[in-house]
Amino acid sequence: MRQPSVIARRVAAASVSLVVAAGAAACGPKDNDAKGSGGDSTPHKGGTLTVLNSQPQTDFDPARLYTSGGGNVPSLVFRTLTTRNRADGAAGAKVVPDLATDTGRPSKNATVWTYTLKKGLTYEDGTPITSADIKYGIERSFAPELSGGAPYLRDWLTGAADYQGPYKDKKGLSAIETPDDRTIVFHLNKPEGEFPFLATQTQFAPVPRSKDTGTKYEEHPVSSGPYEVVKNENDGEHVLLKRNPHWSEATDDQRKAYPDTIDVRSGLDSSVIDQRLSASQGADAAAVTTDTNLGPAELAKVTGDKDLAARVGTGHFGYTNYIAFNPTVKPFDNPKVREAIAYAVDRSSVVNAAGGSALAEPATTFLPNQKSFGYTPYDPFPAGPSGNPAKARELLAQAGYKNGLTVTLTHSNAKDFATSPEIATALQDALKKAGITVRLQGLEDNDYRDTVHSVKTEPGFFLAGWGADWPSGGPFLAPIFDGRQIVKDGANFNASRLDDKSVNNEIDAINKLTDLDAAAKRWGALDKKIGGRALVVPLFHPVYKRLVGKDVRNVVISDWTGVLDISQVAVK
Amino acid sequence: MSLVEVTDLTVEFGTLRAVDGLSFSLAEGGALALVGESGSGKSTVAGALLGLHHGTGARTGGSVRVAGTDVQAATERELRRLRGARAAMVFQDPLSSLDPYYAIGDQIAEVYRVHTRASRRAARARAVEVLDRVGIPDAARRARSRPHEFSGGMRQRALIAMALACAPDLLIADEPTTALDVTVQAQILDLLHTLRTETGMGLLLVTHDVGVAAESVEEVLVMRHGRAVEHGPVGTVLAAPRAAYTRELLDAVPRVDTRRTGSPATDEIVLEATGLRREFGRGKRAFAAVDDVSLTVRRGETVGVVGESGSGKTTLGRMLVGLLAPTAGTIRYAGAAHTGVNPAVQMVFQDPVSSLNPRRSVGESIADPLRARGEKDEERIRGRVTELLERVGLEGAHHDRYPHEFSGGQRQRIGIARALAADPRVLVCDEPVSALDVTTQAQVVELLGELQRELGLALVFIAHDLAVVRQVSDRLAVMHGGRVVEYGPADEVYDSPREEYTRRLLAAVPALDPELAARRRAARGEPAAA
Amino acid sequence: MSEALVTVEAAGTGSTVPAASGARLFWRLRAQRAALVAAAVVALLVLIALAAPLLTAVEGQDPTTYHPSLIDSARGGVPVGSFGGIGADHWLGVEPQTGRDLFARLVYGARVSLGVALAATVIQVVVGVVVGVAAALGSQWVDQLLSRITDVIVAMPLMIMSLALLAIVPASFPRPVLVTLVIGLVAWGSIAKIVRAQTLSTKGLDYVSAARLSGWRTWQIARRELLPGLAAPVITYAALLVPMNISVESALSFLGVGVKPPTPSWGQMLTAADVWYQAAPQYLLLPAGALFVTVLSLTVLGDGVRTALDPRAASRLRVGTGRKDPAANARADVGQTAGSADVTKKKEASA
Amino acid sequence: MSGFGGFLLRRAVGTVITLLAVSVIVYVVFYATPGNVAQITCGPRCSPEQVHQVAERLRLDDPLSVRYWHFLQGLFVGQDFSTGTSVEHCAAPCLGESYQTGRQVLDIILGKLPVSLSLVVGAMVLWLLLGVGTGVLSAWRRGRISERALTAVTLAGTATPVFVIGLVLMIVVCGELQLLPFPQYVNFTDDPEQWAWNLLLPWLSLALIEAATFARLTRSAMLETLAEDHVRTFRAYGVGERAIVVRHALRGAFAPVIALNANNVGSAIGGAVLAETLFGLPGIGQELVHAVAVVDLPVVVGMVLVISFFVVLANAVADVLYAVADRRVVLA
Repeated sequence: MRQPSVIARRVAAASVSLVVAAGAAACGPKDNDAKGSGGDSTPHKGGTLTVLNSQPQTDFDPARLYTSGGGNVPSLVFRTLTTRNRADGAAGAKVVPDLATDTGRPSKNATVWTYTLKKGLTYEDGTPITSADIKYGIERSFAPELSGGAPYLRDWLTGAADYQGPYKDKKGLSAIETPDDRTIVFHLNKPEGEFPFLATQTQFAPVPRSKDTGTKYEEHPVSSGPYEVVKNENDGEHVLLKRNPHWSEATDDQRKAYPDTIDVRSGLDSSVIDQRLSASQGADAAAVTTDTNLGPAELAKVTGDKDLAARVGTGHFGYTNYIAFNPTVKPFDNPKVREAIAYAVDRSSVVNAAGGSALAEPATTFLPNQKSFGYTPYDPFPAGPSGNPAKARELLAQAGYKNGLTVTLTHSNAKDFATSPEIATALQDALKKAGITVRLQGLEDNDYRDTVHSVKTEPGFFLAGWGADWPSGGPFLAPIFDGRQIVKDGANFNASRLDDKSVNNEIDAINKLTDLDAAAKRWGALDKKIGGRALVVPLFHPVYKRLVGKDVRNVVISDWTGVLDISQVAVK
Repeated sequence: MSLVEVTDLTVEFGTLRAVDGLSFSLAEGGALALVGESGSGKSTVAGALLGLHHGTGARTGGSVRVAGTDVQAATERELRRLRGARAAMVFQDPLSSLDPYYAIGDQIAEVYRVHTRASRRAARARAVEVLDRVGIPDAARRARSRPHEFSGGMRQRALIAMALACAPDLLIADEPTTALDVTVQAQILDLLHTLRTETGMGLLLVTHDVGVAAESVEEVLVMRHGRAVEHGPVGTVLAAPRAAYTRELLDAVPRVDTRRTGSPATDEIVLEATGLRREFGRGKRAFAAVDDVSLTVRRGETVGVVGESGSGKTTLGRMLVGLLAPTAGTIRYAGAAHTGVNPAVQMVFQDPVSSLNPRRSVGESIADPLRARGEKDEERIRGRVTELLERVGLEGAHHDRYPHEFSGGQRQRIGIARALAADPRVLVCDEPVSALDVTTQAQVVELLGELQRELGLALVFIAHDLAVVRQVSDRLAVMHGGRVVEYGPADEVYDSPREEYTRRLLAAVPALDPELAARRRAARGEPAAA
Repeated sequence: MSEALVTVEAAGTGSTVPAASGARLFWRLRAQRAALVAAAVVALLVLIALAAPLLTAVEGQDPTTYHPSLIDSARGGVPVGSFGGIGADHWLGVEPQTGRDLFARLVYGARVSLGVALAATVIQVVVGVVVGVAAALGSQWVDQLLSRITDVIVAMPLMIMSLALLAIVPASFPRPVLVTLVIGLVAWGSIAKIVRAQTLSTKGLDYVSAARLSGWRTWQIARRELLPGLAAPVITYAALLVPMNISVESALSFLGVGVKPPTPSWGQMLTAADVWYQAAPQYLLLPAGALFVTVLSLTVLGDGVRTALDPRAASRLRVGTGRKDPAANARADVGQTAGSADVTKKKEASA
Repeated sequence: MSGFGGFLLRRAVGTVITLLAVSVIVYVVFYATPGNVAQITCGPRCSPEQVHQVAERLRLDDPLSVRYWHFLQGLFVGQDFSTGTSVEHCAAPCLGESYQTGRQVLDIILGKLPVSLSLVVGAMVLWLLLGVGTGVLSAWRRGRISERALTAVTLAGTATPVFVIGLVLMIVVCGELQLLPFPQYVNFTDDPEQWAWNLLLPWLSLALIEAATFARLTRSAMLETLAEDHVRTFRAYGVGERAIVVRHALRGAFAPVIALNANNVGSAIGGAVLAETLFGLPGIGQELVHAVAVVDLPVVVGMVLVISFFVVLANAVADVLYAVADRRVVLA
């Protein structure tokens, strides 16, 4: 899963433009224009790239990072068994080998995955990287001191559910075998055709046991990538990376590593970042941001300025904002009511609230509109761009609410333009036309999360969003609609409490597929099947628009992350 | 040519004509006193001599020439050259007249440098020189002190030193001794006299106190409502006043040899204080403001308490009425020990301004004791308040007015009425007349006497003015340093004081007779430090 | 003349100011043109806030209806038309992204902003006065305790405590009321300190002693003799508090914990609008201008009231907002040069 | 000087009591704040067992009193923390360890303090200059155009929230006019010139908020002094108006300005929270707001205590300065 801003700096996020949190990364097509603004656009090595960010890199421990490659900056330091393909658009949604020679060799019905490390891999100090280091890196991610990673390892590895990490349990994980220094074998408790995607996560980065300092490791993690950490001040506020002399292009065909140094400055207000990038003064000319999108106000300004417009990169990250229902709460137990709301929704005003047509695309499917997810266009409740209040009234009448209905919509107070008050008020206005009076219940961010993710307190009608951990339908649909993933005493994401045998079985069947294209088609079909039940009302998919400094070249934006890939950027 | 030539001077503030067609002149080296009560315009005249009304919105007419400068026509620049250099002014309140933030020597030096091109160092040296001249001991060191570190008398000396800095031809002294104790006052007046004889500068003295004038000048001009009432040599005016107002003024001045007449004193003791002691502060800084004071007050009698600043007389008064708790000692009222306030023991306060709440009508203030007693009947309250107002010489219709609508004397009457509302048997009067003009003083003292006879009140009369106290007291306590140094029948204490301190005090009282004053001055000799 | 003198002297003692009944206050206020204008503006603002439904009805709009047709969705939702879509239908244009009517939002926002700020000020003043007076009049122990509590309140970072307190209370609690309570209850420290100091200096005055001799109890003295004297400093300070509270309300919105949408408030509008400064300037300028006018007129009015309560302050506090008051100056000059000597003679230094 | 020693001692004791009271309040308030700390720390997709492990490690399930007791222990005795691979000692005064990052709170604070101090102290200097300057000018040139213009500017500053002023200034000054760099914190020790250059805009934004208050105070204090008797003395001795205004009237405004300044340190820190957030200065305010958002109690308590300490300190310093400025005042 990937909810934006789990560790959201509420305030930083509060100010305006769409901020994707410290962990969010993942997919998105379309690139064009942003290839450096003048003359020779061939990238060269050298120079300093400045990164202006809103969120500090508070976590720099591979065990604690959530997203694939730990997002942008950590991916410069940590190499993993596999990695995302550093290419524009849809091609960027593919998984490719990194430390390993291939994306993994499945056996035993995709329950055993074997990897072989490339030759000549070393750390920043020149010592060789071994398969045992990768195993140790995964093991330490189970330590409660280093919590924060994704749940898949615990869920998938045989006998890992109660493992507490190598500090308490010296024996280690038996599910991972390292028969020799270059081979590593994973034993899973069920077939998982998408294991190569999982192997892109930073938990799969090597950690030398002798250098492990527990919670202090993040102050200076040992680099296996093209850059090493020279400075990490104030908990990731200011990170300075310089070229790792022991990294070799020969073993890494993904990271280009053009700049000599990378200077990451964070904790900046998002509007300040946009101002600085558009002004492009001094060092800011060679600056990018990995976490701050143009907000509507900046977009309005940028579109009127050709020079600036040429410096905007557009990306699509697989993300869906939607209305979630809890059918155990009246009146949402009645499908007609849910359908009525689906018809009443005015997606154009929601899109406007989210930043306008340039920053959001109306959604009728739960899966993001990208091929790798298995996107299959459908609209079970066709209401047109601004809704169909008449149809909604009709359905309400059928449901027994002739004189309208009053409901409470729960949303968060975070200003993320996703589950935020702006979206809620836009819906409130639209539903009014269908005779539905919406009361707003805005909760503080933490409160909101606790409330909507607990089966005990989950409200009937709330705003939600979901992003994929990797560009595939599996991690997109399963946590939301797999009945076995309903968590009774913890964070639950299956808000609709859907526990349908046929859905569950289909999920299992697709997970067995190692042919990802075939799997994608079936995810798309499953999405369409669930969509007809009106358990959620998809609202929009966000579009990321980001400025780069005027000297920045070789902007590559993949559908996986939706944002430019630092490892490809050149400043000369 | 005379030093000061004032012709037909008028000064108006808005609709108020403060000075109205005044003319006088002062020869070089001469000394003139402007005498008058509050509102007579005398200080306005002093200000006009230095052109201080320029640019304040006041309108002035007539002509003023001082040391060759036409003040009315002078530019700001010319005026600045006159001020301090040719004519210097000594103000009344020496504490507020000096900048609290700077050393005294620096302030004098600043003035000196304005008028000379002297270096900083030379100016400092001059400051020390004049400070030394006015009798500040260890002047070089004390020049570095700030005003609050000086006593009142020393501050007044410092102000005079500032005036001397540029060796002016004319010294204008505006009530230079009003805020001072009598003994200090005598020293300051002596100093002024000496300086005048030594430097030959002219003196224009502004004062409300005829006695002070008698001590210091040759010529006197009595003012009332902005006009000259009488003008002549000091001896003549004081001995044989021609104008009725002058006579009235002189009659009202309390004399230290006026005895108490017609005392209704009895033997019934109403208030008895034994061994009263009051400390302030804690630890090392603790000191006793009042130490081992015992007093008895009988029905119908007046006990006078005199003393200079810091003698502890106000503290004593506050303990007697219960506003302050004694550290040691007891107070017995009508034979029974008593702590805290007691309606039967009331107080008349010194300052007619701060003793009435400016935001409440006087009727409300007077009614306080009645209401506090539980009286609820509005009509009866109003009746009683009207009765009290009339009793103290005001009109019942004044009930709904506010304090600022009254003059000082009237306010003091209101204060008395409020005290009477509690039906007291003892009235402690803390400097009840010291803030009032002499004519008003006499009236208030008269009122208190009447009330005492009528109601059989016992009075404790606290004051610094020996003459006033003598007029009213049956017995007298002289306080010094928190202790009663002499206590006995008033006439005895005045006529044959046993204590040296009492004698000094009496000798310092200004005499109305210039020749007597001169003799006494000679006896005192050159003043020591205040 | 003596009356004038006495007035000056009275003012000089700091707290003994001539009586000011309501009518008298108004009369004095009338003498100051700037204060009158300010009072009129404040009254107008309050009136606008109260009449918000009426005004928007005249305009034919309401603050929450979306007008998607009036904004350019492709350009981030910037209003269509010149000057942010100002026209006969929308007097002040429309809001970017939503097309909601800005005039309606501004006048409804006045309700929340002024309401919250004024109510919070009332709370601060009441708590501050009660604590300050109690500390000044109470025993040493009471004074110590209350002063310490005041210190703690002053020392606590307002913004942080507000963040926490606003998060604790359930969302069902009416938000404007909550914001009011939090601002009111977290920021009364300064006023308590001022009141304590003022009361301490007043309680030594003779008329308070006289009241004690009358037999009044402490709380009766506080009510009759002390509270009226606090009016001038408290009103002056309150006039500063109101704009401060408006700012705090907007800062809380900026931090995301203020009044909740769709309820408009100026602070919220400012917060949402600051980034639109370049693309849609009027969106920012409207709430900013409203805030400026409010603060300016409250400040001027506060000074005016203070001046009316304390004539000697006439020329002191006003910051370039009015002409000199010749009468007050004349009085002061009389006091300076015409012999205040006659009034105050000697006060014994009573230890 | 025993009086001064006694004053310091009394102040120190008072400060400790005040700070402890503040810490209790913060503990209670944040204890009641919603948000599952263990879940936030662990990550949103942690299993209930993992969340429980985290809660156990951070002692989140202990009752409030026990947690506060641990806090006090850390403060006065010190504490030990496990990094997983080793044990780390946090010596007294130990403010604990961040729930989120495991770093020692004191280290976090010390890392951020220079930024906040630079911001607040610099802004203070600027608002004093700006406020007192305006005040002097307006007292001197009452009613003239220059006075009114300056007054309007300072009042506009008061009326506009710092995040609006800051952003607009930044867009205009840094973006359009390019007069100043976009603020980015540079260590004073690294490059004092860049330090000041970068902080100028944040200083100005904060100073504009406070300047009007000081202008008003300075003006009123000066006019009050100008109406006082001692000024009349110097006028009567031919001292020029300029010398009177500068030497005497301005001097009289010192003490009240000092007092107000101490009083405003608290609100300035509030403004600094906003300014740090807006300008992206890695100071205490920014960190604190973040810590509040993730209910990182040790960080919140530590930072609030540090801020409160500075407010109390500012008041004590002001008292001393006040006594120095006006020798008539006795420290008590």
